[in-house]
Amino acid sequence: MNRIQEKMRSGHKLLSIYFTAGYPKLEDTVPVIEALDEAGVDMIEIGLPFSDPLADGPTIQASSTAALKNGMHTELLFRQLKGIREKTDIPLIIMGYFNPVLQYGVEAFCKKCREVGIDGLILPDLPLDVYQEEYEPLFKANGLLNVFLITPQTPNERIRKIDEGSDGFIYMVSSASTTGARDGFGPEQRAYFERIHSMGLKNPQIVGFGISNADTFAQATTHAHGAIIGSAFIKMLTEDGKTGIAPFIRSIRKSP
Amino acid sequence: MNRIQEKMRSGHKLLSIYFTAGYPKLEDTVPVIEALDEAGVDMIEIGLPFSDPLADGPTIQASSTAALKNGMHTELLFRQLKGIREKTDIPLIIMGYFNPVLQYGVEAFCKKCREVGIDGLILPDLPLDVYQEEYEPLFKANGLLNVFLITPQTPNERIRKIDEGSDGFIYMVSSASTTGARDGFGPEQRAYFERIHSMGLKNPQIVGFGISNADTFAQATTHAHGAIIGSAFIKMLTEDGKTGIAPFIRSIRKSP
Amino acid sequence: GYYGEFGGAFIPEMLYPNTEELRQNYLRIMGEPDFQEEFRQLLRDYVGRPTPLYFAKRLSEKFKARIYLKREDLCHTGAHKVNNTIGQILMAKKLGKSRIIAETGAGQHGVATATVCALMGMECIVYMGEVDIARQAPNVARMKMLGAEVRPARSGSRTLKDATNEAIRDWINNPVNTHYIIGSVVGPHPYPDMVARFQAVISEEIKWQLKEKEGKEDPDYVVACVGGGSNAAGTYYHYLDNEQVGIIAVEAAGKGVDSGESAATSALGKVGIIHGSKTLLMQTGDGQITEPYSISAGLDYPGVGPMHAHLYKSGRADFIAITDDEAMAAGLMVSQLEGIIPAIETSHAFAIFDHRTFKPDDIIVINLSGRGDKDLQTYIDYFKL
Amino acid sequence: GYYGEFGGAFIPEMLYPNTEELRQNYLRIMGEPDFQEEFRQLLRDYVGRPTPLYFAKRLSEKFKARIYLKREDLCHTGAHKVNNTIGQILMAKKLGKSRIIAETGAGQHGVATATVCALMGMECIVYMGEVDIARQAPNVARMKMLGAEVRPARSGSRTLKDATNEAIRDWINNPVNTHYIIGSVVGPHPYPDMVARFQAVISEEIKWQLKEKEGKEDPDYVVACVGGGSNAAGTYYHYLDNEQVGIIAVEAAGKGVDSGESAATSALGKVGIIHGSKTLLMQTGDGQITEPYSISAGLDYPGVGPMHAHLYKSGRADFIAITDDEAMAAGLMVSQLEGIIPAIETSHAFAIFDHRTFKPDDIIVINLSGRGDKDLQTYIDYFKL
Repeated sequence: MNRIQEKMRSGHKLLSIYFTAGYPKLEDTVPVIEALDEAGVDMIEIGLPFSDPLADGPTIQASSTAALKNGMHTELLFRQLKGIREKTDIPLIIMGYFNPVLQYGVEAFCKKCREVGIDGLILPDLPLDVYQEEYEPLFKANGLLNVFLITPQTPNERIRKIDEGSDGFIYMVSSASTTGARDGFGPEQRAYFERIHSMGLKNPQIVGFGISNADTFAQATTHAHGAIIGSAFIKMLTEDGKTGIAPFIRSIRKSP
Repeated sequence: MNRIQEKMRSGHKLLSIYFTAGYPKLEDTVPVIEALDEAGVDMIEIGLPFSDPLADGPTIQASSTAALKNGMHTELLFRQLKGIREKTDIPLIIMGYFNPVLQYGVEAFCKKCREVGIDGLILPDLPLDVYQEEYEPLFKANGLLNVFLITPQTPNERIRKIDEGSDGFIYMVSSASTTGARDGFGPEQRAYFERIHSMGLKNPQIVGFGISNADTFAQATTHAHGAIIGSAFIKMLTEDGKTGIAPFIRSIRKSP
Repeated sequence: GYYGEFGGAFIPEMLYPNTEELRQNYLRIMGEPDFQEEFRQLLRDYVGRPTPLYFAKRLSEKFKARIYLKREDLCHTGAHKVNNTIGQILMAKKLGKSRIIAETGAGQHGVATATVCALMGMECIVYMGEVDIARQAPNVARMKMLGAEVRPARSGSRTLKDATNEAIRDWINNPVNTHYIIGSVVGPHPYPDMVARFQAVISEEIKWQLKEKEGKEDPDYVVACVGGGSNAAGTYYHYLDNEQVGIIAVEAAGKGVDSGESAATSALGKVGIIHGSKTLLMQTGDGQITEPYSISAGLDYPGVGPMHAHLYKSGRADFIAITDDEAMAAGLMVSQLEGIIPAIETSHAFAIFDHRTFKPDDIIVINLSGRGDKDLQTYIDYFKL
Repeated sequence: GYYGEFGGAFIPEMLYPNTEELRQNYLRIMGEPDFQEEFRQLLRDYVGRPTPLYFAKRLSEKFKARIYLKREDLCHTGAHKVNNTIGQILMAKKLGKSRIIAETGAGQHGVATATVCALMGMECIVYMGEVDIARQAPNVARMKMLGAEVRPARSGSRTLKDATNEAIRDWINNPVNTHYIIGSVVGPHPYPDMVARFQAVISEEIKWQLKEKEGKEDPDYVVACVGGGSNAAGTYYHYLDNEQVGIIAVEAAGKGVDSGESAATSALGKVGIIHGSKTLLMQTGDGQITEPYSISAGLDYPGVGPMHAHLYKSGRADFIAITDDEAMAAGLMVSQLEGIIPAIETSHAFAIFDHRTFKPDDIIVINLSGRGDKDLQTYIDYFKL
């Protein structure tokens, strides 16, 4: 059983953190993972920086640009992650855009993921049908879960299809937006959260986009199994550096 | 008999000078006439300045602009010329464009000309047919000769017609050009001079455009009855002022 | 050569052979089948004629009338000007000329002339006032790209009328091999008539296009701006004798007809002679030609074509003077209602609706004589875009 | 949604509903008679179609072939771009959208979009790289005159690809009321196919126009410049399956294909994903998209439409890379031989004659995709006019 699937069985609401590899400093990738692990998060999305991150808002864009400028690239990320499994058992997901994976070679990329101990991938611009037609066996052979997104506009029929095709969790985008765009959830979002909950999907749902503090974390996870914080974490990292990680995580975890 | 017609009977080659009224100074009109008379020229064209002198080259254009800036206008010119016949008997011609005459009123203009003692008009942009249809009686009633131009391109037939319609002299433009444009005469001009001479016109011909010194004066008048100097005179006036008038005229008169 | 009391050929004798050659031949040449064929073919394949007659839905809704736009802005080089230069370059070829001169103010006619000279491989000299050269740099560059020589006119006010004077001087100096392509229905006969005939294609097309769209050839009004008046002449041409069709002529009032900074020739002009033609003319009491003002470089000519002087004097046309501010506001309005940025000249024609009222079923054809690309800087500065 | 191995819709799930709605409806809507009628009517009366097919006599003499120019430069707003924006604004209306977004590089597509939004009274937001806003000020002003809001893209290289990213982000944030008008045959399916179909009117007209002039519908070659590839797609469209017609695609080599400053995507690109489409793409070995270079702002896109990627890979089209210098010289040549100043994009297509030889009776149709008015400053600076 994959580390992600195992984690999903846990009774509590999962906190997952996204950060950009090689940010703020090129060598920060592993130290950030270690600090997050120590701070007690449940899962980590390691952002593979891309020049044209079109699903991301300004905060994550800026961190990607900085990471690339720092010298981050795919091969280097794998080098940095080598040996990570000697340090932590936390589920690790690489999140990025499809083009760098394609250039690395999808097969080579999957193999490297397995080698360093990556558990899953989130590639927002690799659509379900292409994945299923071309890449699913490769992912499976390397023990990688592929995570798909749904949004408030995703038709129920398609949600079922995505649920069908997923076997880790569903990344539930909180609202029609790029990352980091909203502040708090309104009645529309809550209705959406309830609607998805009532669908009784086989995969757990982890909510992402727009979660920045204990309050929004609690709202997002009322029905869902967990939530992902990205932009708010990057913002904190930019301002406070790695020493801010533990206090930030504590502030999310505390009851609202 | 008009003073111009009388002058044309003279045996020697006539020297006529064009200058712009109100140039270089507003009050120079009469002093220039007097100086020219004293220096022994045969005929004077007084330029009535116009804002858009499209048949003139840069020298006369500039003098017109300056004269207008000095404050010259039609009524003022007539005021300046009042009493000129108490001072000189030299044939006086007003040369200008038709629009200021039209605005003054052609009849009023002709009457004023008679009052101050003007003998003729040269209005290059008043065409023969319009003159004959509309204005000839007015001119005649006021004792004014109207002078027409011919050029090397004027067809013989039209020259005959112009000769027919003229009763002072024909203004023979030396070459296809605006005033002041050429320097010296070539074989083409000489052929043209001979051609006109051989036509045996009833009106004498006075050559204008391109005459600047004793040499060109002599060439121009080989066959013709006289010649007009305009730009070269204005140029001298600009450089040397009124004191240059007598020496300039002497330099033209001396045998080449 | 006369329209009522206006027109004629008040030219120095030096120009007689040139204009006479043209006068004696232009109607014959224009009537020759091969001339017409080449002219029509170039208008079609090169200029892009017929230009559309476009029903302006949103303008029509706003002003409660049936408003059509004749899209001369879609002509090659951006305005109606090229209809005339195509005609004249073919005329020049027929007359055996090898060298072309032209005057230009804002540069549109200069560009249209340089264009047809390039097309025919003819030498091209364009006279342009020194002041205009400085403020119309893009059009100067276009002419140079097209291989024309741009000669600065340094006399007088160093604008359009002086450029015209210089072109006439050039023609005096080059009477045999040179044809002078005048850009509007001005100058000595036969220019006003010849240019009007070349531009008449505009109303010729309006007639059959309107027939297709409305079932009848005649609108209730034809509207055009008037500087020298060539786009207006073309728009009115085939309707001149049809009194059922109202003619509206729009002039530039600049900062106001009585402000001293205006180009409303019909209101301010008196009968006079400019560039060889007797017409209405802005001038001092002493007959010196004055420099007009308009925010539009194409309307600040101190005269007006003799046809238009006659239309004004006879009452056949309704003349409306539009200020800079009214024209600019109308230009912005048309841009945002119809997605068409008009030349500022043309914008004047769209400002008539505050001055005249129309009936809901009135059909109004406005000649959209040129596009606003050349005027962008003026629009930018004015609206602080 | 594929051309060989290229195309598809590699989009984040957030865009799925938007593109799916379009995908499911675009062919049906385009097939509806009232859509076709309104589209055709606007192309005729508003855009000025058919654009002429002009036999370029002097160019033909110079290069010893029968060269025709398809005059898209005469379209309203100055290029072929408006064919597509007219089609898409009607599509947006049919889909019930009230808000339009677009990306633009040099500003031509932004102007064409702002134009049709004004025409239809729709809200319009155009994303444009901050760098491009600074260097394409006149087009920014045109968009504002037309009532559009121009939003600067401040991320990445702050040019076209970043403006596209921002437009996509806007669409993600406004999935219900907004239609995204993409300006070329790029982006996720169905955009490349839809835009190609709207531009196909170009070759549709070439066929009957050539039939009129040469007695046959098919030239020996069709030639177009390729940035994203929309004018090329329209020029080739009805000839794609006819192997008798040679297809020549002209790319921008910038300072030389191997200079490091180039936009010759076919030569330099590898298979990749850009803006939702799998295509040839200029990128680092690591898959980061690189910023291309060309003197022409309309050709410096790091990708190429999937149709063109396939034409290249399959060998159906002959790809030629033309440097800045070659293009500029060709632009000057066309200006002075034919009196037409081409857009610098288009000038690239006229530089093929040094690279390929043709037979005297070869019929070559070059798409004159846009006029050079927008490029005057570049021409001025380059030639020191």
